[in-house]
Amino acid sequence: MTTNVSHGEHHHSHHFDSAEHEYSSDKEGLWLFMVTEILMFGGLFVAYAIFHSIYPEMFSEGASHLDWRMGFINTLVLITSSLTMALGIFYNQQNQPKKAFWNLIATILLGCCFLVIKYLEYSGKFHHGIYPGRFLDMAVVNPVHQNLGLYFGLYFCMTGLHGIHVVIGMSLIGWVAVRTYKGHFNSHYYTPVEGVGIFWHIVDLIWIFLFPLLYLVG
Amino acid sequence: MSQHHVIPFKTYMKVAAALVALTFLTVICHELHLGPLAGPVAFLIAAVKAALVLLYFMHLKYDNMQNRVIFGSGLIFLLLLIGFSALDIWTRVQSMSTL
Amino acid sequence: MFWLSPAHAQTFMPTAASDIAGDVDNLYSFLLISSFISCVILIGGMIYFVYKYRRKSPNDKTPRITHNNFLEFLWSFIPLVIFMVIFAWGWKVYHDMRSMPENGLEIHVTGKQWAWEIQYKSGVTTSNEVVVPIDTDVKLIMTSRDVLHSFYVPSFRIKQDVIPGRYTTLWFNSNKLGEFHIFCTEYCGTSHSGMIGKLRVVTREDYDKWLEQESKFSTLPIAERGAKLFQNKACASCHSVVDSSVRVGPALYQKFGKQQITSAGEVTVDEEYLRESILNPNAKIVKGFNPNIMPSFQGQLNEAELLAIIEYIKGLK
Amino acid sequence: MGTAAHGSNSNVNYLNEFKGIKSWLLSLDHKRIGLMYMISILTFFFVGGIMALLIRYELFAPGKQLLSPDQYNQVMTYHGAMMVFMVIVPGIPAILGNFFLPLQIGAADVAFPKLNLASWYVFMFGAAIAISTFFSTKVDTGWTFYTPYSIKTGTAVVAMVLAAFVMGMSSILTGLNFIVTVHKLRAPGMTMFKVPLFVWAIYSTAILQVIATPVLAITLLLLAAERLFGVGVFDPALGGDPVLFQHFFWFYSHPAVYIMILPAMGIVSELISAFSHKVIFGYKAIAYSSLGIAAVSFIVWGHHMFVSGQSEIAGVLFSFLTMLVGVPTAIKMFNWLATLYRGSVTFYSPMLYALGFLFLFAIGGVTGIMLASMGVDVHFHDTYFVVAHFHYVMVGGTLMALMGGFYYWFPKMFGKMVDDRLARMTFVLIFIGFNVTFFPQFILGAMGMPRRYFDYIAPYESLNKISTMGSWLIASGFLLSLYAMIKALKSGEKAPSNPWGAKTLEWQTSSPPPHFNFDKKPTVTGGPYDY
Repeated sequence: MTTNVSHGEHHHSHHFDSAEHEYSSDKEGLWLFMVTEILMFGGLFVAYAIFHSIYPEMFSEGASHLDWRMGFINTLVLITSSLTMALGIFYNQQNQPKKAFWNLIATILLGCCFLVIKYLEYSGKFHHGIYPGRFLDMAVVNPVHQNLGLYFGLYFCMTGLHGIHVVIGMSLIGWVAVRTYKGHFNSHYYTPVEGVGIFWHIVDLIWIFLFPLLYLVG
Repeated sequence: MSQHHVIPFKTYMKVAAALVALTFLTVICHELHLGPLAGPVAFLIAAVKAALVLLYFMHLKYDNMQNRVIFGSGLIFLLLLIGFSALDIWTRVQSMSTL
Repeated sequence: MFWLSPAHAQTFMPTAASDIAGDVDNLYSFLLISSFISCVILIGGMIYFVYKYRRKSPNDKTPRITHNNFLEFLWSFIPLVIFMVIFAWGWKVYHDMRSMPENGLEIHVTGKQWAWEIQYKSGVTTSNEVVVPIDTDVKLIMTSRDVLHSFYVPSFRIKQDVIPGRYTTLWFNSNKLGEFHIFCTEYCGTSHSGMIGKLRVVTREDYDKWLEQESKFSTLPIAERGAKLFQNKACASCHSVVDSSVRVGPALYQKFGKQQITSAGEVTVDEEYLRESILNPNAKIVKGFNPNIMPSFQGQLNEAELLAIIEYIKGLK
Repeated sequence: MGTAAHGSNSNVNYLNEFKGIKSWLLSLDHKRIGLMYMISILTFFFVGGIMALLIRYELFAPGKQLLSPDQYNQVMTYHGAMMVFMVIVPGIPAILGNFFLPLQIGAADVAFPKLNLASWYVFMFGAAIAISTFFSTKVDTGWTFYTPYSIKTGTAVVAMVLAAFVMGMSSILTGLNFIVTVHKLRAPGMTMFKVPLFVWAIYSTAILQVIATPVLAITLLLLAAERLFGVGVFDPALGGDPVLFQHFFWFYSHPAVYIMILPAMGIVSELISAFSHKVIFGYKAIAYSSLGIAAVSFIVWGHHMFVSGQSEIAGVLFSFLTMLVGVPTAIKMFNWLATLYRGSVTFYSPMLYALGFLFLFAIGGVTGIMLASMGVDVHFHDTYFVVAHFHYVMVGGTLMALMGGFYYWFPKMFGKMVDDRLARMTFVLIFIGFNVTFFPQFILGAMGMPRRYFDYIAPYESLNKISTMGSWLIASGFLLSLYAMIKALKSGEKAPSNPWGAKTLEWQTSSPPPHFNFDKKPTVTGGPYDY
């Protein structure tokens, strides 16, 4: 977010009093941004909740088309990635950039793993004629409820938007990993890592809700 | 900046273990087929997991009040959105064609 | 002619033709008067103050009045009380509008781009025209075929959106004979402003007579039946049949048998082309017109009806 | 970077310290970014204004004048969408907020200068997408994008919706930046209850921007997905609910109304106090009522939906809450009046605009109460009464305040005085033109003329003619304003640092201010209105 030097005390921007002042401001900005993320996904969750309460049977039919084991594995993958992300910050706080770097790399790899599983799931669905909304192949799927497409409309929107966030998160982690490797961070200055970490945890947090709601509740 | 609270390594591990355990618990609950309770139970477990991530991984437990209020307000407004939309949808009088 | 003629002075609110319209007008008058008083206090007070306390010399000293709890309480509390009265009164009127009569005359209304289709229980259908007996509870059960519309009768002060996939209802009891406008007030595309219907309030006898007349429809000659369908499906709101003027769509007057340049080359306007244009309007668009304007009538007309309409167009000479 | 060392008599300021187009496009200075917003937003305002004139011209008489029905619908859509998303929502916060928020709290810049510049680029990117649709299939949905029409129409809705999404992002980033700035960057001694009321207003607005806009974002994304992938959430054919779209849409768009009006109220508080040379009456009440309005504005959105098929219970609740939002608004009105009481009132052009605001906002306010009353709203909903009401609030309120703000702060922004006689003439033209244009529309609405109508029946003709002629007066007023400002820039008198004798902090630095705003970080001891 700001220019910095590799070693020692981080120089804060001219309009802040101190590095601590800048850090707390950055942190507040980040949390405000997280609120917007929560509210944006929140809109989808509201739509989900409303239609779930209107068409409970249709939703349970939809969930039965999903393989909960895939979602389960992905949940574990993301939780682990959250841990490695947290450790990435932890080791930066401890002035151990090497360890921090490898933890960040592990986070990216876990993110890739998540996406691969997601890709397998998506292609499996497409293979069985399951597309969102009105593109759902009625002849192939032969659903009990005629509006099953709505469930998969929500499914693809929610997981799709989440997937986009995973990709954005991974590139951001890549950016801080490079900077960690170059030794830009230390126990006095690690704001970007912390910020990216908060973003990544939000991505994890959303998945924590998506998994039971889409795969299990039915 | 050195006065920032650093959460010990052990805590991170404990939280991660709890998260994994709770994930298993969700699946077990699913297999038990709790019927109408399934939804609320799954949501409750997810909420506990989310709280763990927020408090420890995202350091909200050691953050200042301002940031906690900011995050909380997001949830409050979300509740308003769902509350009023759902109120409308559940209190509509459904009319039918008589033809 | 630019200025309000005396005749317009009484049209500030359209003729009130139901009891509820009277209730709305009472509330409206109350609101108008109280608004006028508030504006006089606010704007008058402002003008008085700025005049009285205009700067007299550059050395004017102004007093340091930062707040006055009593005054501030007063001007929060008094508006609150007034607002609550307005709220309760508005609710009452609204509640009356939304409490459907038990044994009303039920009429079905379907909104579509860009006409109102009216169906009576006896099977009589009309377009853009609702005929109802006076002093009778009438309940409209409404839906839409395509997008949102809104059924609005200014003289009854009632309005309700019509929504595809759902029924909404509206009721009124007219106490005046006459003809009133029906507007569409939810934006619905090209001819939104042309989606105007009329609501005729007639005596009980005239109503029965009208209903009987309308139900003789099936025994009419085929071209006349076509004319009626042409009217009912609101084709005339886009296609002229009396001259060759262009409306939303091309005129049909004296078109049959002629050559026509279309998006798919030159064609003869024959039965085949007319049929295709009704069922699949985008297939061959007449030069100078845009696709996706006319809705398809696939599934809305049976073969006999199609034939009748084509027969009618043939006869436009 | 040594500007801070320059004395206040120095001729070096933020305008002339760096030269060249690059020094503007890459500037992190909140003042320059504010001016960049000003140029772009005024350009959009000009285009949107031409659309407005076209609409009024078309409605001069029944039948077709100039535009076909489709063209009319497109012009109406672009007028609405541009004026809302590209002019009034960003208007005051992004131009005057950007410029004066840091100055008024004694900060050297906003909290995140790079983010501030990025917001401008994001905004321009969104605007570019919006304008690009004008050269493909022009959107004809109205600015509200109601489903299912917006799903079915064969126009560039997806691009337009994405444009609004992108501009929404810009709005979020600006809001976020301002919140942190107000929390963290106030000068020493500047407590929350010593900041000027304009800051309180921008702060409340920023909260709305951050919290409401994401919901618009997801709504628009869902609409785009609806068109691209047919997801069905708002599509009745799949069991979706078009009324739910309206809930989502108004969850943003009602608070958005306050995003537009709150900053205007902030400006008016400044102007009334400055030109009455008197301490503002009820500072805390005005400050809290800004926050109060912001909070309650989130739970009143259903008053746009009394006839939409929303349930009666929900409608009643929304009507009740809407009445509550009237109270803090009334408080503000009375506080401004009380500030005038025993003041020493001068009538420079900014004050005229502020008084014009009070006049028009009073009418906009009482008609708002009429519309909040359900029984009457059923008749008025979607008629010209609503059109007149929101123009009284948006144009009569926000634009009047924006113009007042421009004339008030022009000397500070550019270091030149505007010819005040000319400026007062612009007020007279705009104020009269405005009333001539929009007051007849209240009557038209009461008579039942629906909005978004390309054509109308004969009884509505004479009032529509008056309204159209008023629109020409407004246009000439704005053009004269443009002339007055250009003339001031070219040959205006040099402005002193405090031409109006106001007490807020921005007048304590030179006009125009130096690059880092203050030569020496100010320490605040008194209040903002100690006359």
